[in-house]
Amino acid sequence: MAQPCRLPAGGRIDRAKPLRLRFNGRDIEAYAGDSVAAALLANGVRLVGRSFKYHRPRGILSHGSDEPNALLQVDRGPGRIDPNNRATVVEAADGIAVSSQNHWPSLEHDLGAVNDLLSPVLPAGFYYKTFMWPQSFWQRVYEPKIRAAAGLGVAPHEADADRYVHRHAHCAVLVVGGGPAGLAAALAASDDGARVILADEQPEFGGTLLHDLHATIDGAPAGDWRAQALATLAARANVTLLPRTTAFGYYNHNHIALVERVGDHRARQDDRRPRERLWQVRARQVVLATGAHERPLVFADNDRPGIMLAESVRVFINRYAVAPGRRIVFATSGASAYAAAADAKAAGLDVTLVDIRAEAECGPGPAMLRARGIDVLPAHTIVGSTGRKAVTGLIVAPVDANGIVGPRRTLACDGVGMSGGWTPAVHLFSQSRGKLRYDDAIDAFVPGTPAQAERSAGAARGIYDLAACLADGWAAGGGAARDFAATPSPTGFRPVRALPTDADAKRVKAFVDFQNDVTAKDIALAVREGFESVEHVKRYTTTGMATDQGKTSNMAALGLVAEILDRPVPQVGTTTFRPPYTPVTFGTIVGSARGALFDPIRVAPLHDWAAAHGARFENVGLWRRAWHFPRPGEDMHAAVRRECRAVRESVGIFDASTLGKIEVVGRDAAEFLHRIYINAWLKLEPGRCRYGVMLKEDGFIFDDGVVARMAPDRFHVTTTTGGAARVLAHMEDYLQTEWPDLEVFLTSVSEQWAVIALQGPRARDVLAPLVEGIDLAAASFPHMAVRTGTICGVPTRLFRVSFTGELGYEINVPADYARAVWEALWARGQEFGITPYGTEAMHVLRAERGFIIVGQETDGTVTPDDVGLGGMIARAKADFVGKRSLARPDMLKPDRKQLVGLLADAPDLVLEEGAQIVADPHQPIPMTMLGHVTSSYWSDACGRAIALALVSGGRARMGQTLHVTTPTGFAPARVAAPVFFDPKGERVHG
Amino acid sequence: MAEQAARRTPILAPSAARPEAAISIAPMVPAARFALRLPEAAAKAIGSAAGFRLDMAINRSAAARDGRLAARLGPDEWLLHGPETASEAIARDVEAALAGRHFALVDIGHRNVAIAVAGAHARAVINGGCPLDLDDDAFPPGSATRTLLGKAEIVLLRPDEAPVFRIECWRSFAPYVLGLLEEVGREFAGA
Amino acid sequence: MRHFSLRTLLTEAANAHQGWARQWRAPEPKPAYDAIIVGGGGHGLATAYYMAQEHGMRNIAVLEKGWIGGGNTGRNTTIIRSNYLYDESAAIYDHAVKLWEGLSQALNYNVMYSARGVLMLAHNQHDVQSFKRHVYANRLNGVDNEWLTPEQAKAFCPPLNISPDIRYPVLGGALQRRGGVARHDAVAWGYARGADALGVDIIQNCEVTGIVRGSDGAVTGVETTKGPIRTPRIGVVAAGHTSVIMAMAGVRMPLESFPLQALVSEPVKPVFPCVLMSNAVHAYISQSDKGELVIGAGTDQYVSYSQQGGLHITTHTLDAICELFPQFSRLRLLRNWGGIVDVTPDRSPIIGRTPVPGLFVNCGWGTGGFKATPGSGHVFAWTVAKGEPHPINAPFTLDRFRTGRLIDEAAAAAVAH
Amino acid sequence: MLLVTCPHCGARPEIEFRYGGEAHIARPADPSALDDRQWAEFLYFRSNPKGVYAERWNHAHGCGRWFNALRDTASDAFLATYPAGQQRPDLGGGR
Repeated sequence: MAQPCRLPAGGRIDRAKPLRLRFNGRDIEAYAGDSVAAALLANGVRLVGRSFKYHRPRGILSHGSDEPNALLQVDRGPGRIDPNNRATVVEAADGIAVSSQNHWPSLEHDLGAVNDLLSPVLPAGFYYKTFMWPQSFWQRVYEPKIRAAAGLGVAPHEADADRYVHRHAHCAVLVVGGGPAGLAAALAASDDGARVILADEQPEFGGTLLHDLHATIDGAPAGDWRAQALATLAARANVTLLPRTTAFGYYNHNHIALVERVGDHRARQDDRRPRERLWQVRARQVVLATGAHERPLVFADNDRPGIMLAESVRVFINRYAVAPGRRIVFATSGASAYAAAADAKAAGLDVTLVDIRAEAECGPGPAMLRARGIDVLPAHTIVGSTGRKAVTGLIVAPVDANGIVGPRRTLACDGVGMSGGWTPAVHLFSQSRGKLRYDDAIDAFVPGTPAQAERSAGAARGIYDLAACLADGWAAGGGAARDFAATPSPTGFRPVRALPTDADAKRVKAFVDFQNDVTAKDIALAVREGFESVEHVKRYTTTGMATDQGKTSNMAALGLVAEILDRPVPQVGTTTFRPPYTPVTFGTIVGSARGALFDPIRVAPLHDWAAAHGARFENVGLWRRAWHFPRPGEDMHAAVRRECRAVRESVGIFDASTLGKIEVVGRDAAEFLHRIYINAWLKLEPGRCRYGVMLKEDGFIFDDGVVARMAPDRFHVTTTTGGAARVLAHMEDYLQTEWPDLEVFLTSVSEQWAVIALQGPRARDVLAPLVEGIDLAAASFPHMAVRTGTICGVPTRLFRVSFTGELGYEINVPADYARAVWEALWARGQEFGITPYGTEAMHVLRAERGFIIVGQETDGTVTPDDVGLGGMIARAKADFVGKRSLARPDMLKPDRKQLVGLLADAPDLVLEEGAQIVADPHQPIPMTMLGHVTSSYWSDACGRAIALALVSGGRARMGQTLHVTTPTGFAPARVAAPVFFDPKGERVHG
Repeated sequence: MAEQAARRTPILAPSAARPEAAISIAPMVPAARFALRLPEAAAKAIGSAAGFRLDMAINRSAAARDGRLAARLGPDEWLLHGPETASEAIARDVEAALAGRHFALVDIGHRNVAIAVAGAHARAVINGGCPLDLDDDAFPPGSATRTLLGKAEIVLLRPDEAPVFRIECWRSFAPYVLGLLEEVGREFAGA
Repeated sequence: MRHFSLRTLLTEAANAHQGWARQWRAPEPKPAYDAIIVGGGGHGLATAYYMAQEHGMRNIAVLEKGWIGGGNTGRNTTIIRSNYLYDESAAIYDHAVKLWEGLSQALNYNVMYSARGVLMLAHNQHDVQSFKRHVYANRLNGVDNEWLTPEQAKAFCPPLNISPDIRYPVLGGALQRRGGVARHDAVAWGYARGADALGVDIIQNCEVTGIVRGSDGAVTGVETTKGPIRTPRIGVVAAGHTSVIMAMAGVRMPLESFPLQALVSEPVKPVFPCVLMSNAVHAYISQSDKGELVIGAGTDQYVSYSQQGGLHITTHTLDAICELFPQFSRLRLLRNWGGIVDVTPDRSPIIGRTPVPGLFVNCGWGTGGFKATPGSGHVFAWTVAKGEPHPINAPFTLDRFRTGRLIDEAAAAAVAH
Repeated sequence: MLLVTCPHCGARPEIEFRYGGEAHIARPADPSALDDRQWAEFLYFRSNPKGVYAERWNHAHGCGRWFNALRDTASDAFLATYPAGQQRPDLGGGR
């Protein structure tokens, strides 16, 4: 029979919408509105998983996000399989397949269960005490076994097929939790039109009102009140209702992160819809109405499938119309389980209730139940359970006021609902850095002084009565004080630790942390060994470290430690709660930042042309730059040789657009640059360019580039590609905070101007026909000059500069015109064999001339003198950024690493960039290293390989033979001047 | 060859915004744009220059004649905006109006790219990457500010009452900005 | 001290584990000690252990304001490696790795040192050059490190995506096979148990509130929340809070304290065999023995002692992780926490004397202190015991910021961890 | 993520800002007059307190202006923000 444990009536499920899922290959019928846990229980499935360490059979403990046991793999199709889903949270959807985890060969027959038998030698922290011999075995033998046994589910192997998005939002009041307190808070807060967001992790708002069938509020059934409240909120334009949305992180300054589950509950994924949405809410005020978690009881074998929390039994019956058993024993130390027992009886189940408290402590509960024909056993303890893969009985015994345990009896049952009282869900409050306060009366930590604009309300701060919850929520939402009339809730419980037992407590397994298999005796062992701080106990035993993050176990562990040490609970401390409140997929956090949207891919205006002409690209920061342009059949080496040859012999064309550019404008522009760069700027004539080097205040090279003076009060500064943003920031910082008196404004024009480098002996020939308003003759437009005019009819800032050592121009044009200008140059250059070249050829060409690249020859520890640019420093300048640091003792040492050329004895050996250099390759390790190769290429122009290197005292080593590491050993190389081609630099004047 | 001005190749192909759609994300046609820098006190003293109002509050914009607009992005910084064809005139007029003062007028017409985001879900889509409060109370018509969209810096404007937001970003970030908006907007497209 | 072994474990199993003693005592502070270590983290406890074990100083105490190992020792991503560029760094970190290799046996406490290899990915030409520079420097310093092609990297770390079509393709990697991870809490506990057995007083919940100096300026003791304690020597090993402690002695430090975040996923079956670092995209990942993916995030940009950072830092890191491993996108973030790291201008530690006689400091490990724990404790013990630096920590002076003789690994390689 | 109040733009999310370390460490007018120790103090040594800290922020992705803030580094709460160049406000009650 389908759904044998489905109750014939009731519940919030939609019986008109049947659906079907699969569990471990078996069909499970369910209804819309079911959780997977409810669907499994409806079909009589009790055993749903194996525990982490002992592989004990486990069932469903709870009905919500605090579930530690029922973790399942969920399969929604290719790319949509993931492990460790709580069955109590996953909504049943047509066609999904769920399966149990952490067992082999099967859930029913798990060989890992041998660990349960071995448990006497596997107490808390056993691994710290053994597996140390022989030394190599830890990593080779023991650790792999432990790793294989640990872990829960299996990580996906395919890329995630789903989409995720982010949303930033702001509101006056964010209410977390849509139970009675949260609804009341949202109503009050939104009354005057203020923006309110109400979020609840459940598919439906209402919290306990969804399963409290008998309560009334203001004279009406609670369910009606709930519906009315929701209708009111939904009708208000200023209210955003977010069901299926968990607030998981409470960060600084009321920044709250929430995850909205948008897609998973739908049977079929709509490709447009994301699976999950991360909300980042900045709220003026936060109301935490997050409710409370029920505590399990700690007794021997309290983990058998079928033993669950009392309120969860009630939820399964009332909300899902599922009978978690036909004969249910409720075991409790408090009042709330009486309501659950009454509802179970009303659903037609056979019910017994066992209360640890004496009859006199129990209030009206026993009489109420007995009136319904329910057997109530007060003053009884639980000493164990029977069954294996499902509970078959609860072993109880009378216990007197002194804790003396009487004779045992076994209450046959197929379901147990236990309740050890309640723990307010203070996780978010704790994350907000609010100080927790221990409330003796309810044996729990409750919110104390808030650290941010926050109020907790209702059960989240230990207010368990319905009317009080509503009033508290209303007040937290800013409402004027008012009373709510509601059915009194059964509240109050006796705090219990491990239940009194007649068994040897040292030998039984009474679980505290179900998922991590931490028992009361593990806690005791940790304390015995000196782990007295609760954080130590947590780390030593792993209690509270499971995927439920201790929601059901923290208070029990804390209580046990306090009991053993005979200290008040607050002296033992509470654990700090960290985000997230419940586990959140990486995908949600990442949102859209995947693939092309992971990091912006910046492309220059000529990218598409380069791509169309066969360029291979390299990443340089966020930029994608043309690396080289191989022709069919060419490898990179051949392509680069050809590109270099073209520049040296005729003309090459290069996209230099990614260079940073800053327009420096104002009366004091020259003075400003004078202070920023190491060299002199005051006397640079308009129309002239100069190469500049700038330092950080620590004296190390920060950036370099050519600067052109366009007008007395206007400079066009260029920076390295990678330095564009940080140089501007550096300049702005000094301008605003150190020299605010200077009349200078800075504007980034990096992307305003595309830069086409036209380099080679025929560059002028290609350029001339396209330019108007500029006399290109060498005499009137010399090297290191700048002119403005037009090219192809559009404005240009034409630089005569060269990073190749050839006659060259850098043609700046407004970016959108670059493609047209480039194509015109390309067409014009055909007769000269114009050749596009990429960054690799650019590197070779400049290295032949010994020009440095900041970031390649320098690394943040290099001074101008180190790279031979000490002569650039304007001696007359009293100060510039970094000058003082150059006078520090270490900067003046003769053994500093200096830039030199390096020529391998084998002329065709291209040394490896990064290779280290030694004087004596036969010295013992550790060797004295003299420096490293910074740049190394095959140079066609030189007919051999060339390299630049930083070598200790290098300039005094000219002609010496040093030894450079290679993948197989060392290669001898001679120290040479760091200029290999056209040493006098004459070709640029062509 | 030189007599004919080269064609313009924008990085995004412009398209028409459809404010009536649930969501419309449309790259805009090229425009004239200048970064104007001027000391705060000077702006207060002169009030406006070449028809551009300059003394509005920071992070506010003001429309001027002939489709021009000035947005104040900081105490001494404005984004001046106008039709592409007005570029030279704007430069000339502003230079003339501010002659003798300490100021910087820099052409950024090709640096920036604009994308219009319109429709009922425009705010939701922009808030898919932008952390600012775009509610009418917090970001009323006439607002303009530099901020972030995902991993890109943008200038976000809402020039007037129309529910149309304009996002300006640097040229090379435009494909990313458009891509992010379209990705977030997929949920609402055709809705 | 009772010897830990399988045999004692079995013996105790028969005894329902009732016979285990405290792993360290909980003494009240004595009025005076020969030396005091301020800070009961891994480095401080290791310092005390080696002072007692190698330098015979038994009348010493470790003062911890909270619980031992509760600072950065218990908050890091447990990565261990020594493939640093500069001779000074390679020496100290490799000194540590050599101690790690026999630490479980030396302490008779399984710290689960697992040399599963640390693979650092190169994503651009600059990375390639930089990593080769490291590989060669390490080789000449006797530190293992090897260059892997993308295919070799994939073979070593099968989940790796080496497609050339991703945003930042993998161009290769540097692998230190001796690198790995260890169980961070166990390091603190193992040193504490070892030090305690040698007579060291480990005093928890004892916050130092003042440093007392005599008329000659030298230290004479400390004020604590458990009363004053006299001592002629103080070793400050209070990562994150160094500036605060040193200010008590009137010493200003070249330090800034930042929140550093880390996170773990829910546990899954073994899926990630090594430690993988990608500086270019800022991702650091390994898998714990429990099955959690352990992921290091970056520091927040501002000084803070709050042990809490912003979500955007986590986001940035997970962006990178999911870009490298898109199959992990459906895994769930289980815990996200922060520590406080004190960072020097050159990202290298300061270990040695201070301007105050009798006051020694070991700080500034930034984001990479855990890996150095045994080596750091070992050389600092020497420094405090002998009053002068061990040759290995001699370069890590405070004075280097005056002379400019920085040891700037970060500048050399943009490597922070 | 902090909420930082820019003196020009109001409260904005931290990601729009760039942090600039300790405030009120003015660059010496004549660095060459400093000895190596004094220069190192200027370059590298910071108070780094647990408590109220005067620090620099730049509204990099906003108005671009640098300004100073007083923030409690133990709680991360901002106590004041003020334009660069202004004196540290006296909040009373000592530091």
